[in-house]
Amino acid sequence: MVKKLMKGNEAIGEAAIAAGVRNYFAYPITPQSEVAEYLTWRLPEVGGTFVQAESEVAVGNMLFGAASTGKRVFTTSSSPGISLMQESLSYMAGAHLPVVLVNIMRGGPGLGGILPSQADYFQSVKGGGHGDYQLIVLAPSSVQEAVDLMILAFELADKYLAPVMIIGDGMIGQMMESVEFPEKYRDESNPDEKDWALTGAKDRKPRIVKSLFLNPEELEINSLTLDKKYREMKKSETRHELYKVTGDTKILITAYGTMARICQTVIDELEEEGISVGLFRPITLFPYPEKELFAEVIKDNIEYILDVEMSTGQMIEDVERIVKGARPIDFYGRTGGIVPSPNEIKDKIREMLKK
Amino acid sequence: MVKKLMKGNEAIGEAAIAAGVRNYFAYPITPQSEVAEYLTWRLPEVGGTFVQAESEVAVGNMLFGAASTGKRVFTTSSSPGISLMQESLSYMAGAHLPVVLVNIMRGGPGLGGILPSQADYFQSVKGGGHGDYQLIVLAPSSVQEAVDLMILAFELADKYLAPVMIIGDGMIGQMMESVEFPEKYRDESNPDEKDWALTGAKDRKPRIVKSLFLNPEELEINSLTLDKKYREMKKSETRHELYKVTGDTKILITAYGTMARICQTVIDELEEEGISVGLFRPITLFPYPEKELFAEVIKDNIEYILDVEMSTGQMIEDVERIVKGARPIDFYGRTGGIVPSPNEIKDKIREMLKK
Amino acid sequence: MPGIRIDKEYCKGCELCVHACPMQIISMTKEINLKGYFYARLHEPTKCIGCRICAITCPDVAIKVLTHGTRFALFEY
Amino acid sequence: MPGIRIDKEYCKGCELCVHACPMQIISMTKEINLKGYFYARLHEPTKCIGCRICAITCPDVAIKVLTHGTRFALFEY
Amino acid sequence: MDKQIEVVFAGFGGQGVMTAGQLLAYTAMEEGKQVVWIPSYGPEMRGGTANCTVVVSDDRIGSPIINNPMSACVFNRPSLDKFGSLLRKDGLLLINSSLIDVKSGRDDLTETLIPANDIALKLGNPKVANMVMLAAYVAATDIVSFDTLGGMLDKKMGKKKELLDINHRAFEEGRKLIETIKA
Amino acid sequence: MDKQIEVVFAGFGGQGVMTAGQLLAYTAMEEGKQVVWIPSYGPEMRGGTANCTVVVSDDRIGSPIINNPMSACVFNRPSLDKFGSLLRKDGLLLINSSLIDVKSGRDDLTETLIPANDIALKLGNPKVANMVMLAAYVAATDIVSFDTLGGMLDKKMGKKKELLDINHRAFEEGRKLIETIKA
Amino acid sequence: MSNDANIIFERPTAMSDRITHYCPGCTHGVIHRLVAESLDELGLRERTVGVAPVGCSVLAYNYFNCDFMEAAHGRAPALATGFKRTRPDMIVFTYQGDGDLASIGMGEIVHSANRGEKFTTIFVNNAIYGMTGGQMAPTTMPLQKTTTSPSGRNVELTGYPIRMVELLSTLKTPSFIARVGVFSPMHIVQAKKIIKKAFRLQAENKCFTMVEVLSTCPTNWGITPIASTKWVASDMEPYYPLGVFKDYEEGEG
Amino acid sequence: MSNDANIIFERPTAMSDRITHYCPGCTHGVIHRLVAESLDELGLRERTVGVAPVGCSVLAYNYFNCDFMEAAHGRAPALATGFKRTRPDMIVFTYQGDGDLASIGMGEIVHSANRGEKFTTIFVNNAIYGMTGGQMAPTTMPLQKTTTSPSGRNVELTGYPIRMVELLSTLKTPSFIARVGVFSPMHIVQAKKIIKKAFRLQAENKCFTMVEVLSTCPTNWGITPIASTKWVASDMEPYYPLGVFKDYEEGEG
Ligand SMILES: Cc1ncc(C[n+]2csc(CCOP(=O)(O)OP(=O)(O)O)c2C)c(N)n1
Ligand SMILES: Cc1ncc(C[n+]2csc(CCOP(=O)(O)OP(=O)(O)O)c2C)c(N)n1
Ligand code: SF4
Ligand code: SF4
Ligand code: SF4
Ligand code: SF4
Ligand code: SF4
Ligand code: SF4
Ligand SMILES: [Mg+2]
Ligand SMILES: [Mg+2]
Repeated sequence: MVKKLMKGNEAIGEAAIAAGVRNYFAYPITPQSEVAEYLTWRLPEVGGTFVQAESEVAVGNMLFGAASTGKRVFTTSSSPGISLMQESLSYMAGAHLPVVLVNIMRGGPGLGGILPSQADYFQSVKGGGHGDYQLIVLAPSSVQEAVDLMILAFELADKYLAPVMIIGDGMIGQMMESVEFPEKYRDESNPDEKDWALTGAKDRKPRIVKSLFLNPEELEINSLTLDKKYREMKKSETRHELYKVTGDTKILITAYGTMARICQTVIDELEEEGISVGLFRPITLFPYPEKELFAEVIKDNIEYILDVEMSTGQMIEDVERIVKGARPIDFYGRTGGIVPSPNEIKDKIREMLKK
Repeated sequence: MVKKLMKGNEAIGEAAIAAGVRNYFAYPITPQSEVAEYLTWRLPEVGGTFVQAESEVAVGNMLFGAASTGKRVFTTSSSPGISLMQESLSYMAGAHLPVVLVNIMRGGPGLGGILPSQADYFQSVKGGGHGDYQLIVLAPSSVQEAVDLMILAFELADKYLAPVMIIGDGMIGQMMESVEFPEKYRDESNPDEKDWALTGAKDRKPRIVKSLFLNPEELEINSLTLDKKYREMKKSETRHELYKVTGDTKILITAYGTMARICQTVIDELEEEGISVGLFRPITLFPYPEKELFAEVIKDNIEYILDVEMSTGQMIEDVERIVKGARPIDFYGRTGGIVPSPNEIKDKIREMLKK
Repeated sequence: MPGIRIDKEYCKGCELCVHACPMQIISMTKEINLKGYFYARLHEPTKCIGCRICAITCPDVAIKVLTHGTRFALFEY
Repeated sequence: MPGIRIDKEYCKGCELCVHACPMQIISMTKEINLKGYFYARLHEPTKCIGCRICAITCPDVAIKVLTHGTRFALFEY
Repeated sequence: MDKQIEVVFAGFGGQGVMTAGQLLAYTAMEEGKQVVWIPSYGPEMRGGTANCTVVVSDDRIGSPIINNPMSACVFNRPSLDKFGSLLRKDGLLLINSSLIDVKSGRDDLTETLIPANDIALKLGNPKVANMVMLAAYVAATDIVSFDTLGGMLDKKMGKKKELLDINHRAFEEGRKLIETIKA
Repeated sequence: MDKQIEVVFAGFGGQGVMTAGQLLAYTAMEEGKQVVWIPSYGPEMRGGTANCTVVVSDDRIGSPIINNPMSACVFNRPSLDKFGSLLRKDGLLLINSSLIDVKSGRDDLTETLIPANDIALKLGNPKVANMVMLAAYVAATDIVSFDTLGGMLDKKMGKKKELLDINHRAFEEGRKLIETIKA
Repeated sequence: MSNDANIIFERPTAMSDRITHYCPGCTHGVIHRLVAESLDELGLRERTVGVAPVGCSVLAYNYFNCDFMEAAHGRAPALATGFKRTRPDMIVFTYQGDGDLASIGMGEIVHSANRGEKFTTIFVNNAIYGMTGGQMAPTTMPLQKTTTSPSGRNVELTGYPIRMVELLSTLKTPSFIARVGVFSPMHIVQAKKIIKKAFRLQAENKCFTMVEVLSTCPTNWGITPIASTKWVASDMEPYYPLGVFKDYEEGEG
Repeated sequence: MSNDANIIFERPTAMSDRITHYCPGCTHGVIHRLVAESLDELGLRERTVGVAPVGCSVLAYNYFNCDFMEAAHGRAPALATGFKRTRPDMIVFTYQGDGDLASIGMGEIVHSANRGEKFTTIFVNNAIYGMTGGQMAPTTMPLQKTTTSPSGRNVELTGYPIRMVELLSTLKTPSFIARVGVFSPMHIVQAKKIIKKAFRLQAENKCFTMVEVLSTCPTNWGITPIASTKWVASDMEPYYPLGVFKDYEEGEG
């Protein structure tokens, strides 16, 4: 496998191609426009097409149509654009469609700014659209992981027939890092074998892809089917990473995405000062690695939890819920496009230790 | 004060007029279309106007413009329509605009059905749009309370310069109950005194209503200003109601809106059987009455919490977070437009008591 | 001899066929079908010219047109 | 005598005025302003007819036009 | 009267079931009761059927939606099919026998046949079948007094004297019918 | 070399700062280092300024955004103003003295004046000022070897022989300049 | 299909035998049949995907014998675009009401037409929001009473009805765009020809095709089915002239 | 404003004295000035509210001396509608780019125009998404290179450029709709007249008014400002003819 130095946005595009995607729909928005700029010329090389939609509302609904073919399809956008897809996301979840969406988050609320942010945790993890549904949410912390999670995203989408969202802050999209692509990856999913895909009612009954169930009993069954999937995901699909969590660790940091990388720098530097801090990095934000986090948290040596986010505090609600009062939880966050520096976090930790 | 028998949707419209509203923007959707049908003729009687927008996306943005005048304005919609307003909600929160929105929820996800549901708790309470913001969320359980909360909503919106959402299931909109309107209510808010309202740059510097802050320091300040408001709300604006919570109560039900009413029937009926069950009904879903709930929960006599929702379980995450493991929490929910009957809930409780 | 068959359970009693038939030979019954509609019937079967106009007009595709001769083509459809 | 004043800090060196001036009396300096642009200047002030064309053209409103006579109106604007 | 009574009015669109329910709700409110009126606005909306539920109670009303109501007035066959089976044990079922020629088939209900359309037709206006039925229901249950009901009719219908008259006569017929049966 | 080195290239759009940074990143990667290249894509985008940061490390790189970088190559005055003050204590600042006639005013930095545009102009193409600067930076820090750097240039620039030549010569000049200063 | 040579008119194969939920006399049913007949006659049913809108025809998928998707309100053209770009070998049509297409879905239809997406749109203009109980649509006639224009549409406040066919015909991208009626047998026959042509052009991979159909809503108009068809002829047709407005084949496209 | 009788051209009062963030030679600046001059000359500044779009002119509020709102991408006409309906005594204008108005904001502009909302839209068509780095817009010319049409806009796949003025002129609701250019002094003078008229009609509470302005984007077009103005004349104007397309005052509205 050759290593390439690639911009995150382009690597995301290339990863989709590696995963067998030939159809991409998007609307320009900073800081993710390079995905479209890359796939504009790259997709035709592999016989695919990119449609520049008129809006993100249209993108979400184009995805609905495209996914109904049974082929792998995806989009990329950034915070305000993702807000405009909420209705369609609810529709796709309700209709059991496998699609992948990437949110290269920027500062909000509103038009906000274009610099890195993690303020869309609530939106993506709790479901910004209406009704009882969830997205599978994955959070890469490097360009390489973005590539790996892209491929995983398509597999999970196909496995669970559910929309999967990858959220990364602007750094994930904008930075260049070295990446490897799986050379022999093959999309094992075959549209013709999908018993729900719309391939024409030839020698079979018509199929319908829909989220409408006017009969409440049927609608409840649909919601319970969804609920069952989510329970299954919670059992089988959680992913996380521990960094320097030892028997001495007093403070456990919870952080995801690029923020977790910055915390690694903090942990390394504090280690040199003799302060043992560990990191719990959820990779799946939904399903959240709940049992895994709880198991770490209740270890005797852990005294505090410190949740660090590029937001005013969103994931912390899940951490609080999971920790169930077992340990005190503190928070450090910066927002608006400001990336917390290792020094600020170290100061915060030193202050905690004084208490 | 005269009592009137009125349909919830119409009472909501009339309550807005009582609160001084003269401008309403909406798009038809079941089960809330009667608000527009009522205000279409009623507003002109008081010198106001209703604009039927081309879409809910437009509605959200019309509200942005209308609220910028400093006058009281509002809309009503239902689940899919609310999803389409997420971008504008994020913008209005970010720009500190006081607006009121009513969501008469229906079954979801997707097109779903049109019968009563409470599956938009996550969307409204956790913020369905992008970025660090919250809505104030109020949940009436009767037509009268819908009227009262409408008036409160406008006051809170003005006080905090923030969007307020009222969520009710389809029953709130569709049923007729007797209501009273405050006869002498006066909108004390004067647009000319609002130092942010756009009234023309005459003898003063231009004003700008915006959520854009390209400079990350400024954007962070805006987010922190928002955060401060939310903290203040959490301190001062929580509202809840207890029903038959006594020193004997073994099981505490958490439920909101019409669901809570049904639980009252359950509680009354079980009381006759000698089983003491109490109800904690949050009226503000954001800010959630956290301290108040926790205080009830940890009383010695409480053995279980039962969260009851017309959803597959959304508010329960907040309940779990707040209860912090202090008591076991069970859940009963129906979804898809099915309203749980008192009997089902009683069965659930009896089953819990067997354990 | 041409003729039509009205499936009464499909009929919703809209009367559009009654109005459309050039021979004015369709009328409404006084009976209701399962859905509660007074349905249409051909009251003078012998006069039917098999023009298909009633069938073309019916929003509920309740009418079938038959002929015992060759395929009729008063107009292209 | 008419004339123009170019505020060099507003000028972004786009050269549109240079191109537009009917008298061809504006040109670019070799100096840069604070923003790093080579700015425009009037190199033959005496020839200026005060037609305002340069000012009308300038996207950065960097140009003011003056006259010592009455208000000039070569064209309505 | 029970602490809480629920009744469903169900029929084709146009048979006036919503109005009948609302009039009952207004009347009960006038008599100081707690009331909830709720229409069905579900998937059955299209296709011409309509129904509403009225809950009348001395106390604050819990659930506004009643899965198994205590009583029903059914105006057409599909409504009988639906609510005949949903009624609570020992419930009351009033059947518009002008249009329905069967019964619920249950033996745990009180079933009464009301030829509402025939009576209305006799009165000269088929549209008042709903009022015949409403009066029969009121007479059968004493849920409200006929005085208040009549007064409410005057208040809500106002103006049109002629129409008022025939409605009042419909009340009279419905009431008489039940009294005959009771007697 | 330090365990981790960060350098910012900053100037007007069109001065080739992005390319210079990328070439350095490619080269360091070729030498087996961990690298991150990240452009500024912030509010300063419009108005002609541009900059990028390159982080080179032996280990896995933590934060890709560096608030206070260790070194900077500034190509114009606004960039000096911005990064002059952000640099870490004891940092390295290379100033394009062809366009900037001041220094940072700090006394805790190593500041070196590189008349990059003048040299490029002498070489016959003002566009290679970025390569002069890059070479000077590499020479000053030994962050990568000139061999790998030259090889990477050939690889990335490919085809155009002429252009390649002048770029190589720009490397040479930048390197010599630093050697003269060092010597 | 029955091989009985004696049957000269019957339910098309592309239509299911379910009884529709439409109100008596509502011409949605006629339009469904015309689409189904076209699919049958062109032999397209087995590779066709329909897109149902949000509106009275939300359940259209129950009445056709082909694959279907159910779109969000107004977004059927986006679904069709996504599907057709991914499976250009299939036939795709959207079936949309006037609220769906001309109000909330304005952006999607204009842009799909302008990109020249190769699907067919059947646009059912009944001058009202049928499904939600008769609110004003962008196509509601001046002075027409609806639940949100109870004293008649006031053009001073709400503007004039939008003519989608005329609006889309200004686009330079080649297309086939027409308006037909189903308010008399003669008009139905003509409508059939044009709808069939739209599908044929799609099958030949030519261009975007859209047929607007003037339809009725007896229920919300509050008049009988027959009075409804008369109102289309007397009030709607003069404002919404019938005809082919852009024809790819005649180079006007 | 200075009272010096000798000054025959200077910065209008309705414009702030901030240096804009626009690229050198970008005609956004000229258009800003024309709007500001119109407000000054009509005496409207003190009761005017502008609506900034999302696009290069996202910071327009910094450059005008009047109240402003910042809209979501494409939704400026909705904000303007909401504002103007609530305060009909004020003057409201939107300032929108081609991506903003003709792409994502298609629904909002068509419906605002059709409802006859009494505000003014300044529509800056530079045939590209400037702000986001030069992607294709709905108004991008055939074969024009952009970052999402690197080998030139392919009309087979993406359709032809949309002419908003022509499209909106099909609406029956009275309005004032025109297209102007700012690529030469003569055109600027003409543009000024038309923009001023649009504001006057609004001030007289007459109708919806929109002026499309052919503008430049030297940065993303990758050519000099002067070459840019020439390209507008040679390539854009023939496709986007200038003139008043609908004039309320001449009854064509
Ligand atoms: C986002 C959203 N908004 C509103 C609705 C409610 N709604 C359902 S159908 C409809 C209008 C239907 O009118 P039309 O498209 O004209 O179809 P018709 O019923 O007349 O055939 C509306 C507004 C919805 N389902 N989703
Ligand atoms: C919902 C949403 N989608 C996308 C964007 C990103 N965006 C910012 S400006 C812009 C396009 C601007 O182009 P145009 O309107 O033509 O204005 P110009 O910059 O050319 O003046 C886009 C797509 C956004 N901010 N919000
Ligand atoms: S086929 Fe023609 S003549 Fe026969 S019943 Fe039908 S319309 Fe009348
Ligand atoms: S047209 Fe059809 S539905 Fe209508 S009356 Fe005739 S047969 Fe019945
Ligand atoms: S006013 Fe006229 S003549 Fe004078 S510099 Fe300007 S353009 Fe040239
Ligand atoms: S037009 Fe204005 S900005 Fe351009 S060069 Fe002339 S003075 Fe400078
Ligand atoms: S409501 Fe109108 S459009 Fe809908 S089915 Fe009934 S008649 Fe047809
Ligand atoms: S990018 Fe284009 S439109 Fe934007 S300011 Fe620069 S030249 Fe003007
Ligand atoms: Mg319609
Ligand atoms: Mg543009």
